[in-house]
Formats: sequence, C-alpha cells, structure tokens
Amino acid sequence: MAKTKVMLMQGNTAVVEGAIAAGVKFYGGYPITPSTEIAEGMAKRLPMVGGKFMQTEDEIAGLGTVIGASLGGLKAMTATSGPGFSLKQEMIGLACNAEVPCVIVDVQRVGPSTGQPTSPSQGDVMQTKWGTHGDHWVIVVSPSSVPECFTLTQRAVALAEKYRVPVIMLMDEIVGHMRERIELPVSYDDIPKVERKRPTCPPEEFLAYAADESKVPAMADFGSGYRWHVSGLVHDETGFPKGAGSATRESQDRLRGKIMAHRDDIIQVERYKLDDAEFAIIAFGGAARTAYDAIDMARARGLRVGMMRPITIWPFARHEVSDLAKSVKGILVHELNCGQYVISVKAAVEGRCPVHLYAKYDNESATPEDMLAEIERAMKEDGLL
Amino acid sequence: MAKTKVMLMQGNTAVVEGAIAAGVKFYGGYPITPSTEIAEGMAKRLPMVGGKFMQTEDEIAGLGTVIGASLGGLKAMTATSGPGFSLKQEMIGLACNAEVPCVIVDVQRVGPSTGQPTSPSQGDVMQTKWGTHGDHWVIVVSPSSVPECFTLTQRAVALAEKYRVPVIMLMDEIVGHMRERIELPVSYDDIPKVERKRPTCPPEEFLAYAADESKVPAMADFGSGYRWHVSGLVHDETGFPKGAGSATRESQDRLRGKIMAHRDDIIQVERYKLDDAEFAIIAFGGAARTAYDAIDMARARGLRVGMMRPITIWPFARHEVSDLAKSVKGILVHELNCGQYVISVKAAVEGRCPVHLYAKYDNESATPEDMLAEIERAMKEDGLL
Amino acid sequence: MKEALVEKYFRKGHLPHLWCPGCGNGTVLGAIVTAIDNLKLDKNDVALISGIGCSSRSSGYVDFNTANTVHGRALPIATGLKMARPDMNVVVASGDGDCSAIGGNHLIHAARRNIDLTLVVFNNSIYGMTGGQYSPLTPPGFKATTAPYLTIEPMFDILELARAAGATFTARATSYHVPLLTSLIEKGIAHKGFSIIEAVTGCPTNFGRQNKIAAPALMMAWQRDHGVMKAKWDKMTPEEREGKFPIGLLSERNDVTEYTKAYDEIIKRAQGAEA
Amino acid sequence: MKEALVEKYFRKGHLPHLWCPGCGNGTVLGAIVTAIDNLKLDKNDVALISGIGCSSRSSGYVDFNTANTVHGRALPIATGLKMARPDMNVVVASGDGDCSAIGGNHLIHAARRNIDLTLVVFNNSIYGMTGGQYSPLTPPGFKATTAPYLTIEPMFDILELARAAGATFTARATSYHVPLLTSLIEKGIAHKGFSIIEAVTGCPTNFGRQNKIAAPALMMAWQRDHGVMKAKWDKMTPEEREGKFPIGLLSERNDVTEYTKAYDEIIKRAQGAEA
Amino acid sequence: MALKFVTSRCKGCGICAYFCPKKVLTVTELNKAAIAEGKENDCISCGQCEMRCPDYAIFVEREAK
Amino acid sequence: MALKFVTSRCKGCGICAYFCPKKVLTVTELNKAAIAEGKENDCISCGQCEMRCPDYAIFVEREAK
Amino acid sequence: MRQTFRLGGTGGQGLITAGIILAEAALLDGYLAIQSQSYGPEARGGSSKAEVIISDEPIHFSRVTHPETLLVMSQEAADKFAHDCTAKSLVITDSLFVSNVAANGAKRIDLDITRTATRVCGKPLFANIVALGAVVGITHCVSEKALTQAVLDRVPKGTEDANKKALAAGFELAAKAGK
Amino acid sequence: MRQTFRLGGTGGQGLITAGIILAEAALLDGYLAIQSQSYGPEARGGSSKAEVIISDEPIHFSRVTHPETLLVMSQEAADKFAHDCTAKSLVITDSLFVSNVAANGAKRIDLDITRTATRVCGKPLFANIVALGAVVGITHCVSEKALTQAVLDRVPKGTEDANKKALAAGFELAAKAGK
Ligand SMILES: Cc1ncc(C[n+]2csc(CCOP(=O)(O)OP(=O)(O)O)c2C)c(N)n1
Ligand SMILES: Cc1ncc(C[n+]2csc(CCOP(=O)(O)OP(=O)(O)O)c2C)c(N)n1
Ligand code: SF4
Ligand code: SF4
Ligand code: SF4
Ligand code: SF4
Ligand code: SF4
Ligand code: SF4
Ligand SMILES: [Mg+2]
Ligand SMILES: [Mg+2]
Repeated sequence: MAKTKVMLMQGNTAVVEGAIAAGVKFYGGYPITPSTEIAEGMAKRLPMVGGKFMQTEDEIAGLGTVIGASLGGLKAMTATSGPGFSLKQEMIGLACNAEVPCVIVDVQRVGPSTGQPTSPSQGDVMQTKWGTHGDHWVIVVSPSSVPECFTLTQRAVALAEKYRVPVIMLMDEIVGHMRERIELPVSYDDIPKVERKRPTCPPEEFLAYAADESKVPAMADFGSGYRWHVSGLVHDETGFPKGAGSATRESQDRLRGKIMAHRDDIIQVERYKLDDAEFAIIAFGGAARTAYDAIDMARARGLRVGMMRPITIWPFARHEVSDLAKSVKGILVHELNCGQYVISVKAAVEGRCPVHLYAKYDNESATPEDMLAEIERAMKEDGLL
Repeated sequence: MAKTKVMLMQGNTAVVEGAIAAGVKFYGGYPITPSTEIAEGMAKRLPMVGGKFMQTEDEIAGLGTVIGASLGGLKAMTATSGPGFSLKQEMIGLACNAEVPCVIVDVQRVGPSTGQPTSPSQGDVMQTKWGTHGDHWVIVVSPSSVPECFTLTQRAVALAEKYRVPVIMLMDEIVGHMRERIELPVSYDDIPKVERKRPTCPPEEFLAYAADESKVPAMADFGSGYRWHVSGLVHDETGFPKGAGSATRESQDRLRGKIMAHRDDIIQVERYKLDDAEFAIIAFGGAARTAYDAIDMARARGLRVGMMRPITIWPFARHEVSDLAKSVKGILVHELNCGQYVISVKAAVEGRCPVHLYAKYDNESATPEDMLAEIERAMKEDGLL
Repeated sequence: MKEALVEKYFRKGHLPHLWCPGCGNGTVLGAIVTAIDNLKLDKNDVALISGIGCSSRSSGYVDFNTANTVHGRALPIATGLKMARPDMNVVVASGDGDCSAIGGNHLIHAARRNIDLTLVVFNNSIYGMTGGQYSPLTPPGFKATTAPYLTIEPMFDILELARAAGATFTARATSYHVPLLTSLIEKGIAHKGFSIIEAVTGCPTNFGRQNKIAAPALMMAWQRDHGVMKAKWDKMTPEEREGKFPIGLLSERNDVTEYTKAYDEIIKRAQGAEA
Repeated sequence: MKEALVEKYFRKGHLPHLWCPGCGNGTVLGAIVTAIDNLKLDKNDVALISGIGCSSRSSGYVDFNTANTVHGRALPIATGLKMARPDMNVVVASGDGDCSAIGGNHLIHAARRNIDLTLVVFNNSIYGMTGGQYSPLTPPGFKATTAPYLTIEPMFDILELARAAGATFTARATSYHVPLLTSLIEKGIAHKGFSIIEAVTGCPTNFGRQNKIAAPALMMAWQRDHGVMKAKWDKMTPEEREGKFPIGLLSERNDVTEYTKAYDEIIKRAQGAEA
Repeated sequence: MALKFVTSRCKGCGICAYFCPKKVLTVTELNKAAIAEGKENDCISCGQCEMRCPDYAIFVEREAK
Repeated sequence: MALKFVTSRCKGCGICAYFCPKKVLTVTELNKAAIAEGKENDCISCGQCEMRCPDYAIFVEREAK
Repeated sequence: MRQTFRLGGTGGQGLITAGIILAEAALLDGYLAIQSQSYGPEARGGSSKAEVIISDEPIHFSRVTHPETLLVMSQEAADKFAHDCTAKSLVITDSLFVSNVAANGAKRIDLDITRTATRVCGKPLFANIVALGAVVGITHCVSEKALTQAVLDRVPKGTEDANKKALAAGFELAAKAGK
Repeated sequence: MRQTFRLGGTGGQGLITAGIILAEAALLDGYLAIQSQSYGPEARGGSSKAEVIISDEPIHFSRVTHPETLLVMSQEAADKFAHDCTAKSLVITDSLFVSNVAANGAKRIDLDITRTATRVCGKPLFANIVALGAVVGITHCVSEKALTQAVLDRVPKGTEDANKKALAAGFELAAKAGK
C-alpha cells in the first residue's frame, strides 16, 4: 500500500486535495463563505502541480472559465455557495447542453439571498436539480465527512469526465468547515485518474455529438486537431443547431438517457443498520451525522431503526427508496431545510408507507437527542411504538 | 358597464395591457425571445401613463431596478425567458427575503441553455419554485389564453402587492405569441388597483417586518418619512440582521406562513367537465389548450374525461389534487417538458390513483388527436376502457 | 466624527459597529454622514444603498432609507429607486470588490447613463468580508489568501474606468484625508449626474496582516504619505508619481443631461404623441 | 472574400448563412478569416468563441475550434480556454449588445488582465437577433423597438472604455473599410495581450428599417463617409469631428505582461517554493 | 468571363451593384445579382464586388498568370 | 475635562493615540483608549482623535461659547 | 364554420402581417380567430410562416396541423410547409418563386402575386396584400369589406391607396383564377 | 474516553487556532478528534468560538451541546457561550476580561492568561497558547508532549521559543490553580 499520512483537515481542504488527486488542473471562481477555503486551497495547490487558478470577476465568469478550460482538455472545477450558485445557473445549462465536463461545489449556507452566510443549511437540494431553465440532467453528490470530501471529489471529477456532465458536489457548512482526522496518501501519483473518452477516428470523420451505446459522445480537446463546434442551442449529432422537433426530442432523450442508463454506476447510497430495521431515516450530508448517533441511541432502547444515506442526491435513488418503503413500516426524512428531498421521497414511495419529515432550519444541526425524540414521535404515529 | 373594445391581440401584449391596467409604473428588463414584445410594449405604454421603462444592462440589473422602484413605492415588473430567468435567480431570493413586491414574467422556451428560443416548452416549471438557493416561497401563475394574460397579469400584480412576494407569471411561447380575440375596457380607470399595505403608525413606532395575523408586514415607500432598513440577510422584525437560529426559524415560518395561510385566496384551479369524470387530465398554460379539445373528443366517444387546470402553479394545489385523486380513477398529467409538475402530483396523490405522464418535448404542442390517444392508452392501462 | 452627528444620524442601539478595530469603514461612513449634514438634507430624502461586504454593512447603521442588498448589485437597485423617486438623494456604499469585480458592469452602465447617484467606493484593496482575497483594485505584488504567490493582475484605475464609461464626477480621497473626503462626497451628492468618490481605506485584518502592515494607524500614515493633491500631481513627472496616487476632484463635467431628467422628455414625447 | 478562402475556412454545407440580405456580419467574418489566412495560422490552433446574437452565429460557419456559447459570456469561456491552451490563437466574436451590455463586466476584466485574446466587436448599434432593441452602443436620438420615443442614453465609446480598463490594443474599422478591418484584426491577433477591434457594421433589418436607412449599400456608404482615419482625426477640430468617428489603430502598448505569461511566473514561484 | 456568381448564396442585397465602379451589376426580379443588360464587357475585375459581398456569392476569377 | 470616551465603543485600535499631536492618548491593557499617565492636562482640543476614530468612541467636548 | 390557413414565405415578405390582418378581418366579421407564427433566427435568411384559424366556435388548440388553405411565396417555404396538406387542401403559390409543391394531392393555384404587386403598386413590397386579396377572393373566408377595413386599420398612413390597389389586384387575380 | 471543549473569545484572540492545535494534539496521541467553529461577520468585532471533541470512538455529531470544558477569554463570549454548561462543566476564564459567568453551577477557574502572555512573551498575542497550556494542564485531555508538538507544528518559524514559553506558563497556571 502507498504511504499515507494522518492529519486533521477541514472538509473544504479535503475537497482541494481530492481535486488535486483527481487531476484537476484548472479552477476558476469567486470567493464566498462558506466555500472560500476551497478557492484559497486551489490557489495554493494548483500552481504546485502546474495547474492554474483564476479568481474571476464573478461566479458566472468562474464557471465560464471552467467550461473554457474543460474545452481545452483540462479537468476543471469551481466552488461557491448559494448566492454564487444561483448566479451560475445559466452557465450550468450551457455545460449540460454542450456536455462539458466540470465540477461545481456548492457549500450551502442559510438562504434565501444573503441569508446567514456562516450557518449550516441544506436549502439548495432542489436547486441543484432544477436551478437552470429547461429540462436538464446533472449528477449531484453529497459528502458526510472529511475523508468522504476527499474521495467524493475524486468521484465527482470522474463522473463528470465519464458522462460529460456537470457534477455538483453539494456540501454544507457542517462538513465544509469541520476539521476531522483524515489519512491521505503521501503521493497522489498512484491514484488512477479517469479520462474523458476522446475520439479515435480520423478528424474528418469526427461527429462531435454522435454517441455509441454508452450514449456519451467522445470529446476532443480544442487544439488537438479535431475541429468541432460547441453550442448551447439544441443541436443534432453534428453539434450544429437544429430547429427540428425531432432534434430536441432526441437530444433530450440522449442527455437523460446517458445518465439514467448508468444509474447503477452513478447512484450510491449508504445503508446503516438497515438490515433488520422497521423504521428508516433518510438523511445526507452533514445532517446524516446526527442520524448515526440517534440510531445508535434508538437501538440502545431496542428500536429497530436504520438509515439510508444517499451519497448521490440526483439522479434520485428512486428504486432504492421505493424498495426501502417496501421493507420498512415508516420513513423519516431529515433535512436541514423546510422539506425538499422529502417531495421526491414521497413521489417514489407512492403511499407504500408513511413518510415523515424532520425539517430543521434554525442555523444548527439537529442534536441526536432531538432526532431520537422525532423518531419516537413518528414511530408512535405509525403504531410502531 | 364600462365601454370595451374588441381586438386581436398577442398574449405578450395582453400582459402589457394587464400591467398597465393594474397600475404598474415601472419596468426594468432585458430583451429576450419569446418575451421581448412585453419589453417593447412596456417601453411604449409606460411613458404614456407617466411610468418608466428601462432597458437595463442585463437581466440581473433588470430585476434589481424593479426591486429599487418597488422600494420607492411603484408597482414594478420585468419579463424574460429561460436564460434571463436563470440569471435573475439570485435577485429573486433578495425579493423573497426582503419581501419586495414585484412581478416577473417568464415566457418559457426550449432549454436548457440557449436551447430553441422560438419554440414552446414548459421546462421552467420547477425552476420557478426552486431556482434560487435556500428555502423560499413565491407565487407562480400561468395563463392559458390571451384574455387570461390580461386578467392574470393584474392578479399577479395584486398578489405581489398584497403578499409582498415576487409573483412569477409563467407563460409559454404558445400563449405569449399567439393572437386571439380579446375584449378590453376602453379606459382602465375603473379597474380597481390593489395597494400594498402601508404603515399607519407614527414613523417612530414602525417596525419594518412586524406583521399582524395576516403575517404580511406593512411596507413604507422609501422617502415617505418611514426610514427603515432592507436586508437580504436573515433579519428579525426590525429588519436588521440577526444571527440567532430562532430568527431564521421565525422568519422562514412567517415567509412560508404568509403564503400558506392564504392558500385559498392564492390557489386557483379551473375545473373543466370534471363533475362526472372518472379520468382527469392535469394541464396548464398553453398545453391545456390541447386538453379542452381532446376532452371534447373523448366525451364524444363516451369517455368521462375532464381536466383540472391549475392557474396557480405554486404553491402547489395539494388539497385540490389530493381530492381529485379520490374522485377519479386515473390522472394524466400533460406537460411540455420531460415531467416536472408530475412529481408534485405524485407526491400529493400518494398512491391513491394511478398517475400517468404525457410528456411532450419536441418543440410543438400536442395535438388533440395525440392526446386523445394518450388518454385512451392510460385509461386502458387503468382498466377504465 | 462629531458626537452630535452620531446622535442625529446613527440608529440607536446599533453601535459599536461590527467592523474590526481600526477598520477605516467607520471613518468613511462618518464622512458620508458629515457630508449629508453639511448639505442640510432631510433624512427622509436620503437613501443609502449598499451591496454586500464589510463596507456594505454601513447602510445598517445610519438612520436613512437604507438597503443592504446583494453582492455587486447596489447600483441597479439604487437606479430603480432613483427612477421611482427622482427627488431623493441616493447614495451608494460599495466595496472595491462589490463595485469593481462582481458589480463592474453595473458601475459602467450607471456611469454611462449619468443617473444622479453618488457612489462611494470603500476601497481597501481587498475582499474584507470573506477574509482577504485580492480584488480588481489590489495592486500587483501583494499577498492575498487567493494570491499566496503574490498578485499578478493589473488593477483598475476605477475612476479612469468610470470616467471612460461616462461618469461626470470622479474624485478620490482617503480615510486619512477626512475633511477632503467629506467635502468631495458633499460635492458628489450636490452634483446632478453620476458621481463616484473613491475612498482609499485600510483593512488591517485582511489586507494589513497578510502584507505586514497590520497597525491601523500605519495604514493611515501610508495614505497620508502616498496621496497627492491633484494640483500637485498634475505637475509631477512619471518618476515622481511612481507608487503615489492623485487625490481630490479628478474630473467633472456638466454637459450631459442627467438620466431621470432625460427620461422626463420621454414621458413628454409619449404623452404628447397621445394627446 | 476570395473564393479560395471560403473553400478553405468555411464549413461545408453551412452556407448560405442565416444573416439577412445585406447584413454586414458576413463581411466582418470574411475579414476575420482573411486575417487568419494572412497570418498563416494552422486551423487547429485557432479558436473562435462567440456569445449569442446574430453576429455570434459566425462561429458556426468557420472550420476552427468554435463555440457559440451564452449571451455575453464568450470572454470568460475564451479566457478559460486560453489558460488551458496558451498556444492557441483565441478570437472572440461578439455583438455590441453581447459584449457591452450583458457582457460588459467580462470585457473590462479581460482587458484589465491583458490576456491574449482578440475580441472583434460586430457593432451594428442594435440588438439584431431579438429584433431591434437599442444597445449601449446605439447613439442617442435613434429609434429602437424599446425606444419608440427615441433613445436618450449616452453610448459607450467601447474602445475608450476598454483602454481605460487595461486593453493594450484598440482599433476600429467598418464593414465598408474591408482591407483596414482585415489588417487591424491581423495586428490584433499578432498582438500579445488583450486586443479589441470594433467593426462598425450595418443591420439593415433591425436598425436600418426603423431608422429609415434600410438599403444595405447606403449603410455602408454612411460608414465610408463618417469613418475618419486616426491620423486625420487627430488633426480635426471638435466641430469637424461632430458626428464622425476615428478608425484605424487607436492605441497600443506593449509594456504590460500578458496574463498567461504572468501566470507562468506563479507556477515557477509555487514550484520553487515547494522544491 | 471573369465574374462568378454563386446564385444559391446570393440574397439580392444589391451591395455589389451599388459599389461596382462600372455599374456592371444589377439585382433581378428574382432577387439575385446578375450582369446588367449591355454591361457584359464592362467589368474591370477591380474586385470590389467580391470584397464587399457579405454572402460570398460573387467572385472575380483572375486569369492564371 | 475636554475629552469624552465612549468606552463601550472603543476597540483599542490606537489610531487616536498615534495621531494625537500631543501624545495625550494611549491604549490600555484592556484595549481601550485612555489618557496617558501624566498627560492629563496636555490636550489642546485639536479634534484629531475625534475626527479619526473609526468607532465614534472619542469626542472633544468644546466649551459652549 | 371553421377554416385554417397557413401562409409561408421568406422573412421579408410580410406574411405574418398578412396573417394578422386576415385574423383581424375575421373578428370584424364577428368570427373568432387565432393567429400564430414561427419566429426566430430561422426567419432571418430563411422561411417564415403564419397560421390562422377562423371559426364561429371557441378555438383552443392554436396550431394548424393540416391547413385547408396554404399560401406559399417562396420555394423554400413550399418545401418546408406543404407536406401537412391533404387532398382536400388548397395550395396557392406565387408563381414567380415557386415551382414544385409536394402537397399530397392538394389542389393548386399558381398566381403571379409579386409581379402583380410591382405592376400595380410599383414595388414588390405590397405582394402580401395582393396575396391576401387573392386568398380571400378564392376562399371567401371573410368578407371583402372586413378585409379592406382590416388592411386599412393596420397599414402606415399614406399607403392606404397603394394597399387598396393591391387588394383589388388580389381580388382580381382570384377572380381570374376561375373562382 | 470522550471530552468536549468550547473556546470562546474575541475575533483576534486566536482561539480557533487553539482549537485546531488541541484537536491535532489529540490525533498525535492516537485519539479521534473533531474541531468546528463559528465564523462570519460576527467574528469581526464580536465574539468567536471553537469547539473540539476528543474521543477514542468515531465521532459523528460534530457540535458541542454541553461543553465539559469552556474557556472564555472575553466577557461577551462568557455571556454568549456559557449558558449551555451544566453543573458538571468546568469554566476557565481569563480573569483580565471576564467577570460574570452564568454557567448553571459549573465549576469555575479564573486565570490571568493574557497578562501572563504579556509577561512571559512580551506580547498578549500568545495568550491563546498560554490558555491551551492551562486547559491541557487542567484537563489532561491530551499529553503535554503531544500538545507541544502540535503547537510547534503549526506556529510560524521563529516563534517556537516564545510559544514554548507560553505553553510552559500555561501549564504553570494550571498547576497553580491547584490541580
Ligand atoms: C454572489 C455573491 N458572491 C460572493 C459573495 C461573498 N462575498 C461577500 S462580500 C465579498 C467581497 C467583499 O469585498 P469588498 O466588496 O471589497 O468589500 P469589503 O468587505 O472589503 O468591504 C464577497 C466575495 C456574496 N455574498 N455573494
Ligand atoms: C441571458 C440572455 N439574455 C438575453 C438573450 C436574448 N438575446 C439574444 S441575442 C441578444 C442581443 C443581440 O444583440 P447583439 O449582441 O448586438 O448581437 P447582434 O444580434 O446585433 O449581432 C439578446 C438580447 C439571451 N439569449 N440570453
Ligand atoms: S475585515 Fe477588514 S474591512 Fe472588514 S471589518 Fe475587518 S478591517 Fe474592516
Ligand atoms: S437582424 Fe440585423 S444583424 Fe441580424 S442577420 Fe439580420 S441584418 Fe444581420
Ligand atoms: S452583394 Fe452578394 S449577396 Fe448581395 S446582391 Fe451582390 S452577390 Fe448577391
Ligand atoms: S469586379 Fe469590379 S467592375 Fe467587375 S463587376 Fe465586380 S465591382 Fe464591377
Ligand atoms: S481611535 Fe477610537 S476606537 Fe481606536 S483606540 Fe482611539 S478611541 Fe478607541
Ligand atoms: S483633541 Fe487633539 S490633543 Fe486632545 S487628545 Fe485629541 S488628538 Fe490629542
Ligand atoms: Mg474591499
Ligand atoms: Mg448588435
């Protein structure tokens, strides 16, 4: 095994290290609490590995430069928080439609608007899926610990490159700012780097958006001899705009299809003490940390409670949730917002079991004690206690 | 009755007339297909009534000027389409959090990104609810005809003023660009104008965000002698930022509460031939126009089909949909997108009856014939045929 | 600032402000308030609109019609307000990042339109609020948390930029030159059209510390020693100017119709056309 | 444009382009292509990035590495590309609205950084694509669909603005002055640093018709009669200049390190610090 | 014959005709550039039309020297 | 006594002390401006401290004339 | 009564205006009417279309799927818009520009519309009005009086006479076409 | 083993650094540790806090609800952060700045931290290190060796000696406090 070192590290810093380990070579962005340490870390680390950091004039330009650098063949990313994430929405649509790999970290804070910049929240869950106009598909992942910040950033980069899609790393202030033990390889050289599929045909034959059964078209670096055209307009497999209705339908079907056909590769959930559970918590990101403790406390009282922790937030783990609804007698969704993910949970459960919401939106994570009380209340309501 | 005149008018133009009739006195915006006629109409009409039109440097500034003008006491609005609507997201959050009345028209086009600027789509349905970061509440309404563009714009303005909330008028290219017969009053003088609640207490006693049981605080025009502070930060009833968790919770509860407490005033649905229906279409905006015809065709074949047409899209007509699910044996949601509103329908139906989706996303409205076929297919699946 | 002015213009219960010890923002805000007092404006007729940043917190402290809006967008909001209330004196408080980075476009367009706003730029050459990233007004060769290897980007001359965009009043002072700053803000408010006053000020916490000039008083001494009155500046050679910057009223013109005035013409035309 | 260049540089099957009869965009695009040919650049080493607008459609026609991105944001995307591929010649095609309205901030920041991009502004003084709204480069006193009572807003001098922001190469020509335009674009590409070339051009459909100068040839004749070579311009009195505009190379400086070059220093410092 | 018309690209804008120093060109009823009646031999191959045509629809074929 | 300290607002930045032409002022261990020992009578009421204090924490009380 | 129309041509030929006028004439006659159109960059160089539905019952679905009457004034428009026609459709062409129409066996009438406009008004600009006259002359979908009124309501001051002439010429073309 | 700490003071007192060092020392001793903090504009003029949990079992929930040990180095911090204490908590104050602590009956130890820093290092800047020494000296949550190592790993070159002196002074304060 490769040599490692143990450290106390902040979640945001672990994202930086994950990005460097994944081979990210460009960062463009604008500072904003509570994500700023990611920009600061990239400013320091990227030039060390020959990469480049740019502090852009705003968040829109941040993602713009990332898209440009990605067209130039670099793995590229940006990070922001709510207000900046809102500003990036138009540009996210371009990355979706033109299929430009990139990673966007959103370290959530309390919203709306300037809100409460330094307090934890998970208020952007729905926005990561629906924030830009028009039907579109992105991948959203959410880490719950500092070590997971490191590994999931790598995975985010890999998914972006593999599926030519913007991947959003949805963090919260809890995970972004806390410092935790992490064991990192001393050198990242041995960490495998996922490369986007590049064309192998002669340049004359290259059709920029023609895909094989994977539904993911090969992508040529600008300047590599394959001259192609990128467009935010609806286009056909040549990449040139096409006004025909069939082009729109085909394009949408492929963009959705390239994600959904690979759902099993993309969707990750962690199951914690679910095997014999009759009641399940669904929680993710920093909010899930409370759940581990609450479940252990509940089990100590003899309650058969477990957790499904979605690591992939979007695409929604529909089958997993639907199956869960069949295996338990009640579900409690815990979110640090007024209730967002729960809507999709309900739509997937379709009445198979009761779905409760423990919504917390007062600048603080729930304590295990509070959550235990919620579990007991819900289980009582469902006749399980 | 007031004198009227009959005209052929475009939907976008009817929005302009509705705004003038409602007393809108300021428009700030940036042109974009297929909403541009609204800007052009406002540029022409506003100065005639002593109002002001500004073509701003971008969509962000467009909504910014609208917020500023609204603080100055004017009824104010803007209009855009997908790309511009995405750009406005951050500013929408400010309007939500600071409770500044304003109307934002989004004439949808095919997305994502530049998409297909001149073709109809309803791809922004979820974005209108979830586009900005953080939990927030807006009102979204969607007209299905040119006369409804006129009346619903007035209603949008009235709701914005009454509830101090951004109201989004969600249109589509079908309704925005078609020309239809409309009968308008010759003079708008007799049309009642809804005024925001203004403070009546002495200025020293004015607490900018203290609300009575209506949950809507009185709002003083800047320059009117009540000097108060507007903030996009979480604030308490004084309007000044407050970092305490309780302030966040109270603020969110009131912002949600002021909408939900008045849901019956806010939520409008049209019921078409639902009385005896055993199967229901849910469709809105331009897409609903197909449904009227398809339902008539189905009824001609003896099928008991009706439609629930949400005029208020958000807040979601949860009770209405849930009741509908109890009274019919199947529901078909028809949207000009890949399936957005249907998620909330499913979450509300909770398995009470099957929910089908007729998603159309190929630049064209569905024809009544195609929809009839979908109705029959769905009814067969549900054993109703 | 005089105690009577604190009493008269500051909101009760909002001091001490949240700025760091020695932060220049308090001084610049004091100059704004003093200028308004000198002009004998009714508090009801004054609005102070700000974006987001340490400096932008200034709007919360003073007893006018105030708004602390979103980062970079104070100018459009102020523009809308001014259109609705052309009679009001609308002052905008903005940081160097707020108005020259994310808000750069609104700056040049407000300047182009020559709308009667008074923009006071709290230029501390850094993003204070977020902890010390460089801004478009950070000179090359300095440290910032996002420039650990020193800044390489040329900085804007924000007044020259605003002038080229159309601003009809441009001026600069520092938090050391308090009377000058006050009188320039006063003139800027009185000026009918878009005016910009750059207030060079110090962020001891996030600019100073990184660049080893943490003592607030030393930052002010630096301002004293490097700001040169325009009259003198005009006579200096390029070598003499090196590292220094001009202060005072740098440009003013009165031949461009103010925007809300020009708009009145539109209304006249429209209503004439109808009549 | 020469037929051989159409053959060599235009994508097969993409002509006729979608521009209106007599639209100047074809001519300006021809000048870009000719300039690139004159410079003997390898097509693989050239990128043409555009925003959204009629003019921005130009990227689709030519056989380079091309992108038709989003409205106003071509410059950041081009910047990212240039950072990734400093060896490439990155040309940006942008409309007057695209680059001076919604994209104004990116313009001034690209100029400030002095990154080696060549920006060609297709200035037809109007929003062509959306049907004739005024832009920040529409002169006052004209009709536009959003200015039915004539425009009142002062316009930018976009070259002066870019220069004040830091652009190290600014030039102007028209779609009438084809050889001049071509040679200025050529020089702009050769210039190491941010260069902006304003191409004054005509939109007969949406500027011409509303303002009663619909015949394309007459718009070009107007350009011929109002553009004045800089050398002559410099000697003209203000009265003589009235209504005219200078063309030619208006400013150039070579004393500012180009941005990607400057960035190489950062990498050296960082790697030195580590080693 | 020194002039080549790519009729499928010509949009009949009339720019070539306006700037032709010899008034060789005209725009037909079908909205296409063409040589005006009686001007068949007047072209001096100055290249103005080629240089100005925004649609790359007219070229002056120079003799190979 | 001509100087008024609003101690609750003073943050101890030391600006007043630095610019006082008579070195009347100092910052205490508790981080508050105060009159330096032995300088009780040196203030000339020049107003520099009042003008420069960013926290509105020191004022020069002028005699009513 | 319900009739559907599609008018196709190049961007500059004024067919959207023609569609609007037709719908306005229908309102003047007391019918209901809907007009819709295709916009966009495609309308720049390429072809544009307007659709009109006239009926005495409420019209919901606003697009024309199988036009009863199709007017095409450019070959490109004919190529793009004729395929939805049925054997019951009527296709009217401007013979100057259109040669081939593949319209599933629809009836076809070729008229010299643009040349007529140039002849009677001095400019091809009025071709859309000539075409309107012809369409109404042939289909009688609205009254000539309503059409004339609708044209005069919409055209710029000073062009009334030319427009009237154009309309008359259109009616005449229709009459000659044997209807 | 599981211990929870909260360190509160003004923005400039370096208590977040102190929290980090404490957690790093715990790692050096082979424990697990989590450090979190409150940031923000409130940290400018106002009070800031750092929290540390040290344990030999996995730590999930990261915040400290009832600190076992609370260090407060300003009166404002005492006012803001002490109310979560229980009777079992220990409150350590910098006696120069803190007078009242309402900590639900927690045990209280007042130490002359900042003055000690000024005395032994010449600058109040090292007060956070003195405080760390005192906290560890009193709670023995980590070894003195690990703490010393953690301090030296993090402080700027050239300040090692001053920091060592500060630490030693802190240990001494703790010792004197009768533990
Ligand atoms: C859209 C958005 N992006 C970023 C931020 C984070 N942010 C807040 S203030 C600020 C910069 C502050 O710098 P400046 O404007 O110079 O003000 P200062 O704090 O120095 O007074 C930033 C980047 C934000 N609040 N919103
Ligand atoms: C965010 C956004 N806002 C608005 C539009 C609509 N739009 C497209 S092009 C354009 C302006 C075109 O003007 P210009 O840049 O001058 O280019 P031209 O068409 O004149 O060449 C506008 C407003 C858009 N596509 N995206
Ligand atoms: S961080 Fe800088 S700008 Fe902000 S309050 Fe502190 S000293 Fe002032
Ligand atoms: S609208 Fe104007 S700019 Fe666009 S193609 Fe037509 S003439 Fe050219
Ligand atoms: S300039 Fe070109 S497009 Fe115009 S008429 Fe002449 S050949 Fe045709
Ligand atoms: S080459 Fe010259 S003379 Fe010949 S047709 Fe062209 S413009 Fe006229
Ligand atoms: S300048 Fe003001 S805040 Fe600073 S030490 Fe003096 S009195 Fe205190
Ligand atoms: S008034 Fe002048 S002399 Fe007196 S303390 Fe203040 S600065 Fe010193
Ligand atoms: Mg700053
Ligand atoms: Mg333009």
